[in-house]
Amino acid sequence: MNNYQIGLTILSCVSVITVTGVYALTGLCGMFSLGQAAFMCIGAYGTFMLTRYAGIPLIPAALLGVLAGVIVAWVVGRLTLKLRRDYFALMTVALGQAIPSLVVVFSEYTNGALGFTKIPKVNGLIWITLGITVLVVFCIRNLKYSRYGRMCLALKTDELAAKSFGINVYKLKVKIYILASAIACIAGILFALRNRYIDNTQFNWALSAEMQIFLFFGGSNSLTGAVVSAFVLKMLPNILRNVQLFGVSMQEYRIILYCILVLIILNFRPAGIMGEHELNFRWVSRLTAKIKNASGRNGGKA
Amino acid sequence: MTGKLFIQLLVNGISIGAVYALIAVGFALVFSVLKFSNFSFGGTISACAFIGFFFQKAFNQPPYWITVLVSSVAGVLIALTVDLLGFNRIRKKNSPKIYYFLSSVVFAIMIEQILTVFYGTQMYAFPSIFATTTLQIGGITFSKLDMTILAIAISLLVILIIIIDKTKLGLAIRAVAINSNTSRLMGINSSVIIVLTFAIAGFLGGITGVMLGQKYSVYASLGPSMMLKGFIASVIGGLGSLGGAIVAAILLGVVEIFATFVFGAEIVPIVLFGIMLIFLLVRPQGIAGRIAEEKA
Amino acid sequence: MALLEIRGLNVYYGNIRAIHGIDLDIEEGEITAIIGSNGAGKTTILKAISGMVNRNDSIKFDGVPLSMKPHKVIKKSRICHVPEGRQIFAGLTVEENLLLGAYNNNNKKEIKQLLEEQYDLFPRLRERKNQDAGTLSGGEQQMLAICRGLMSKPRVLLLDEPSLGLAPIIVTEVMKTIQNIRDKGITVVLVEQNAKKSLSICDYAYVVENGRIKLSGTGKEMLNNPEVVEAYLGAACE
Amino acid sequence: GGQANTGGQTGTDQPSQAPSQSQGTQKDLEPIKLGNIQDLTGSASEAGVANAWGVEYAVKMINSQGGINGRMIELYTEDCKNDATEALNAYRKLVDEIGIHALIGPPLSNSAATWKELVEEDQIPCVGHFMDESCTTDENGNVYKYMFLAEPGCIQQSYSIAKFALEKLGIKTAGVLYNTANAFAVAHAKPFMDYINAKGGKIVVEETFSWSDADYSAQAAKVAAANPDAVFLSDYAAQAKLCYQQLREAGYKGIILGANTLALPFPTLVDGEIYDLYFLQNVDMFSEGTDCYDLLQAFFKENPDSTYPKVNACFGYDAVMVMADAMRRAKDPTDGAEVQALLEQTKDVPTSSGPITIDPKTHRPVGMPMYIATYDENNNVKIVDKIFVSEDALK
Amino acid sequence: MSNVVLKTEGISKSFGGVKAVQQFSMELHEHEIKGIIGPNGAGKTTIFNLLSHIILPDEGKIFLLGEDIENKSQEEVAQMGLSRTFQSIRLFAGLNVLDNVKVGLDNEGKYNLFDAMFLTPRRWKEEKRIHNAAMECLTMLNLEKYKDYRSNNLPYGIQRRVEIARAIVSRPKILLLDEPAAGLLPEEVFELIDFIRLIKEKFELSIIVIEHRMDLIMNLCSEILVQDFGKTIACGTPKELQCDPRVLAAYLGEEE
Ligand SMILES: Nc1ncnc2c1ncn2[C@@H]1O[C@H](COP(=O)(O)OP(=O)(O)OP(=O)(O)O)[C@@H](O)[C@H]1O
Ligand SMILES: Nc1ncnc2c1ncn2[C@@H]1O[C@H](COP(=O)(O)OP(=O)(O)OP(=O)(O)O)[C@@H](O)[C@H]1O
Ligand SMILES: [Mg+2]
Ligand SMILES: [Mg+2]
Repeated sequence: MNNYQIGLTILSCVSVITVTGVYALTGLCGMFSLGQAAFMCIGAYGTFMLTRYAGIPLIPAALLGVLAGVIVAWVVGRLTLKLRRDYFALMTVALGQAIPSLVVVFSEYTNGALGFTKIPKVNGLIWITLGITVLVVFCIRNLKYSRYGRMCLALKTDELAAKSFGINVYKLKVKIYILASAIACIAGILFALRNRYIDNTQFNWALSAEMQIFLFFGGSNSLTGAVVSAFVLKMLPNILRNVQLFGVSMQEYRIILYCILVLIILNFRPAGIMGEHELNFRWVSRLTAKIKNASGRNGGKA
Repeated sequence: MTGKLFIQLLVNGISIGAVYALIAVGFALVFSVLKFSNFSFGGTISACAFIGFFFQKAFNQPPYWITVLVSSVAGVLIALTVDLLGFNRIRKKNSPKIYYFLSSVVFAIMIEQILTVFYGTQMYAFPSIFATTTLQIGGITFSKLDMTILAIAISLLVILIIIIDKTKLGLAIRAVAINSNTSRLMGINSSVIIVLTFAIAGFLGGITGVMLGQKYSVYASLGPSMMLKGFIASVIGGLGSLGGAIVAAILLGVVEIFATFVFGAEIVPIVLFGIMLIFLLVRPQGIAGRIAEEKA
Repeated sequence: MALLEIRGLNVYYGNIRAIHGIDLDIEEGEITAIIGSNGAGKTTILKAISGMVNRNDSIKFDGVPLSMKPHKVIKKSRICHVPEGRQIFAGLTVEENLLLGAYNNNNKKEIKQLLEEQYDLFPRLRERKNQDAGTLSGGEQQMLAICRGLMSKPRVLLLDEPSLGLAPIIVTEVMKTIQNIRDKGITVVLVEQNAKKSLSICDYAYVVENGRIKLSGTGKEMLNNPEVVEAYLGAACE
Repeated sequence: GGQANTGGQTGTDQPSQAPSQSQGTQKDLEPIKLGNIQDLTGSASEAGVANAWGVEYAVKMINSQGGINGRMIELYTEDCKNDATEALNAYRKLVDEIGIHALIGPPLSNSAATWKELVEEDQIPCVGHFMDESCTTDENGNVYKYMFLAEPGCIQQSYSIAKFALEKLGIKTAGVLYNTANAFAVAHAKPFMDYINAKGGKIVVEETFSWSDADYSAQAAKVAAANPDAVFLSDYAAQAKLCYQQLREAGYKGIILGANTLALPFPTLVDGEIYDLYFLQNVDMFSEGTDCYDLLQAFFKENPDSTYPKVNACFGYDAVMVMADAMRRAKDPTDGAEVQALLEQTKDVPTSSGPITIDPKTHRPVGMPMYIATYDENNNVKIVDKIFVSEDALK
Repeated sequence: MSNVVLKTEGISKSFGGVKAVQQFSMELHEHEIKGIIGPNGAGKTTIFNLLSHIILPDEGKIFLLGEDIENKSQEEVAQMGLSRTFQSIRLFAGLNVLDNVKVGLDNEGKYNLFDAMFLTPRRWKEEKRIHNAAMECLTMLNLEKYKDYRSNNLPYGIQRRVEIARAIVSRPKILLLDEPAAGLLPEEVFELIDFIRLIKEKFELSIIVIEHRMDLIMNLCSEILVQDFGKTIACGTPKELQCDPRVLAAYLGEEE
């Protein structure tokens, strides 16, 4: 793999990481957030302002960056998660606007619109990213199959019933929101390390919306679906970069194509590509059996 | 701040609030019937601005009202297309509300992208409707265009409220908004009413598009950039309430203008965030909404 | 020939079959009762008639196949369905609710007259005509739902559990009203859990179980049927 | 060959620029791979497409004249969509997949800023029109070794209009209205204020907005209330249009100054009359006989849809000229380090904007003039002055 | 006399103008099964909602195991050992039967988010315990063959029983059953009666049950409260109430 492909892979992994967090929030708990990009922003700016101005080494700075995101998520979560779900979604939209505009307010340090650079170069970033991606996906998968996962799915379907089993719905929601936001912070840091340049416009609501689209494309009830679609859909535009179709370059139309793809999924398979399936051995074996079956039937007819 | 300046800012705030109101009402209308926030509305507005502009250009400046009419018919068509391609099947399948929302976000991105790809390389502006753009009354400057927009917005909103409150169609829309299934038992063709609601919103979008295109210039992100404000206003107003949305939109415009004046523009998103937070904590049902409590 | 002729009605909810090839006859000018336990499919039968669920083409009204679109059923065939759980429009006033009942009627004079008729039927509604219907008590809401149905000048009135949530005294009143409605020549299909009450006022009754007709007969016959007594009339005071 | 066909496609329907004679006469010499990253789509495509045309035109011309010391240039154009991440993807693709030897950059600083540190690691000399000084020197004044600017930087440009306003228009007080979220706007507004304050004028009001704002009437009211002699508008045309209009609507009657984004088609966007407006121009595009005039005629011929001259066509052309000059002087034009060293010694390279000389300490041109223009009653551009000012003027 | 586990003192609740519950007082003893009957809208479900603190009373006090629950949240009341089912089935549609039952135990699971994500030994141990307890409960209630089914695909009667299983798996002290026999066929009702008796013995429960099916109420309950228009109009043993004229008039209906 050359640097270009490595770079794209890192980018796709960053999207997988964020979407995994969004899966915990939306897929498991049913909370729709359009402000996760703001946490990427906090993570990235927090960390690299510390490395640049306070001279803190990268790893402690990254931890502090994530901590900053956690604090913001805690405050916002505590205030908004008692509200109805659509209001929570709205507040995340507003948060998604407010945080990037803070970057401009503190232009003196963040370099505002001119973009923030001097981000340290990390060797072997691809391995670190892959490692973190695997770790995050692993963790969220475990979360899904733990008591937390069950409680989240319970509160997603019926908050009132969940409460009657002693589940503190509000606290649980705050916890998951913080978790998802911390994951977004990590993704933001990796994103900055990859680009070595960040500016406020990169973290707007379109990015948050993209995460949700990835999630629902893959299937909001399937972590596998979310991970696969986040990776593939992020990669796709760059694969389509120079593809030609009927003599017309696809480069300009790639996002349009990609919207059409998502619309087709929404119309004809609203549960997402994967529905509720997760990739596990049982599923794989069932699938192979099905294929065998189908081919067997066809053979019989022929 | 002098008194004159204060009034001037108030006038400015109300003018921009009127624009937000047009958008917020489009939102609130669809929300009240379908219970989701239709983000594709922003795209519809941009597209209508472009259509109005090209119509104006192609037919060598026909009377202004014809342009507005054409653009609003286009708005209706776009809204219906979006409904057909984006929401119709979701409705038939009874999928969760979140899919409508998602579908509308995808449309928002797609329409903006289509406009950017095909028309993003140039800038377009409507020819002005007034020879002189401003008017002085008692030391206060009124922009003629703003006043026109305000007048159009108010009259449209009044017409809309009359339709909703006083006509049979309005009664049907309200009934479908409350319960579309029971409405069918009353002999109301709920699907037609839903499509009609989209059409009305599209109509508003068409008019808003031309107005915005006239005020600002015509560009792909015109609608989407204004849409978030309309969205905020419709929520603060109480999701689905038209009157509330209008009040909230005007308030939002005024607050925004004063906040910009006092604190500077960068702080405004943060101020708005704070205001919304406090507002929702104090009055979670919005200005005019009611809380639907869950019954065990 | 019966006014409504149902032959081999099937209804599916997704893959679940709720109604298994039912045959029913509803005679003009009679009260036909349908009783059965929870989930037996009573509501589904009414919904199938009014077009609220997808069904096979198995219903004839006055000898012609009945439309499957609810707004056409009410407009063309004047079959009005008063749904389970009242489902009045909370947020609209009492009068607006009633006006919605006459949605397909464009004759203003007639609407006015119909309104008066309803207010005469339940004077309590007249007192509250400008009140938000959502704030009415359960009994009042039920009255409103019935009146809203009558506003469409129906030939057939489908009533789904009209006594649900009503105090016994009001139940008696509602039952009397239903008889009055029948006496005006309107055909009534009455779905009730309160088997005893409905059997005692109906002309003919069907017992539905698991989506199939289990028994049928006149009201009197059913009341004396030991099977019915055991399963649906309960072991009350012996 | 074949690779050039896929790599060189830009997605717009311009013909492929694959060199026609690369195999024939100079069989032993590999072509020089020149990357070109421009905003072909996205909100800055207006400038980007013209820029890309200029680059392609220049490359075509050089190749038809026998290339660089006999070596053809193969052009690989990528789109950065006015998006930093896309810019970086495009950069990585050109460097890692195509293996370009040099890069022509876009006129937008945000995109170029993403690779200003990377070009040094990859040894890819980059010439472009990223006016923001932070693309060529860091905040301590150290140059980014491989980044070269081919037009006056923001500081010099803003100084020029400030100087013009103070000396020729005789203003005493000034205000600014700019987009804090736009690098271009910030990089113009700050030096303008510095110059005015340093040279005896006074900045009495500073108002800002950002992308998410669609209306500036509050800011306009504040500026009008302060009523300075002149107001400097700093942002792209769409926003500047609204600033201008709302300032006038707010009752401001003084002079309005602007960057080169206020050039055509600005007047066609504005509702109402335009008066007392002065703005920057890099070249005099309207006088026959200049190099840029001829270049723009070629542009019109190839782009019959264009209704007004786009200075960006000249920019693209100039950048290639500067790059080609250094390559011609190099023993191996594909050696990034050598070309970089020679770019630092660029002196009086003829371009459509006049001769360019690059200061090795800043990697920005020195001694280039800026033009001040205004609109007459018919909204035709009229060049009113030519200003020479150095970016060190305040030091 | 055994201990009082649940006691209310004059609780009332109105919704707007509707006085759903008025001055409701009652005592529930250990191992007792108490019945509440009354016409629709009499406020029975509202009483359950008040007891489980889904809604708060306008006045009056509720004592759970001797403790005033005025300042407790719904979750805390549940954690104190009060469990309930709902009138309309509220199983978690996204989960299978086993997971639905596990949710009943999950809140007390003794491992944290970190353990959950990193699969620590503690998580394995606790999950195993939860799994065993849930399976034990399902087996006891003869439901183990349904454990992998999606809850919304099951027959109605089974769903009812799963709901009860979920409610008792955490070994509550008190169980509130809201119309558990609704929608069951007459034979199923008799199965349910045995089932409730069984769980009462096995889990040492005190139970309050709301029901319209007289056979169930009369067979199970030691004492019955009759509600009408929010008020308790009668109270007594099944025998006493069967011929009480007030009850006949308001609820059971006059015999013709
Ligand atoms: N929307 C639906 N989706 C799936 N199944 C349904 C739906 N509505 C009803 N059913 C099922 O169809 C069957 C018949 O339901 P229906 O509502 O007709 O019964 P009913 O006799 O009216 O009962 P009740 O006395 O409770 O009103 C039941 O098993 C029910 O679970
Ligand atoms: N959250 C609420 N908001 C408004 N009114 C309510 C609410 N909950 C209950 N009510 C009203 O309180 C009264 C009592 O309701 P409740 O559900 O307790 O009746 P019930 O005795 O359980 O009847 P059923 O036998 O039908 O279940 C009803 O009139 C009902 O409409
Ligand atoms: Mg029913
Ligand atoms: Mg109840």
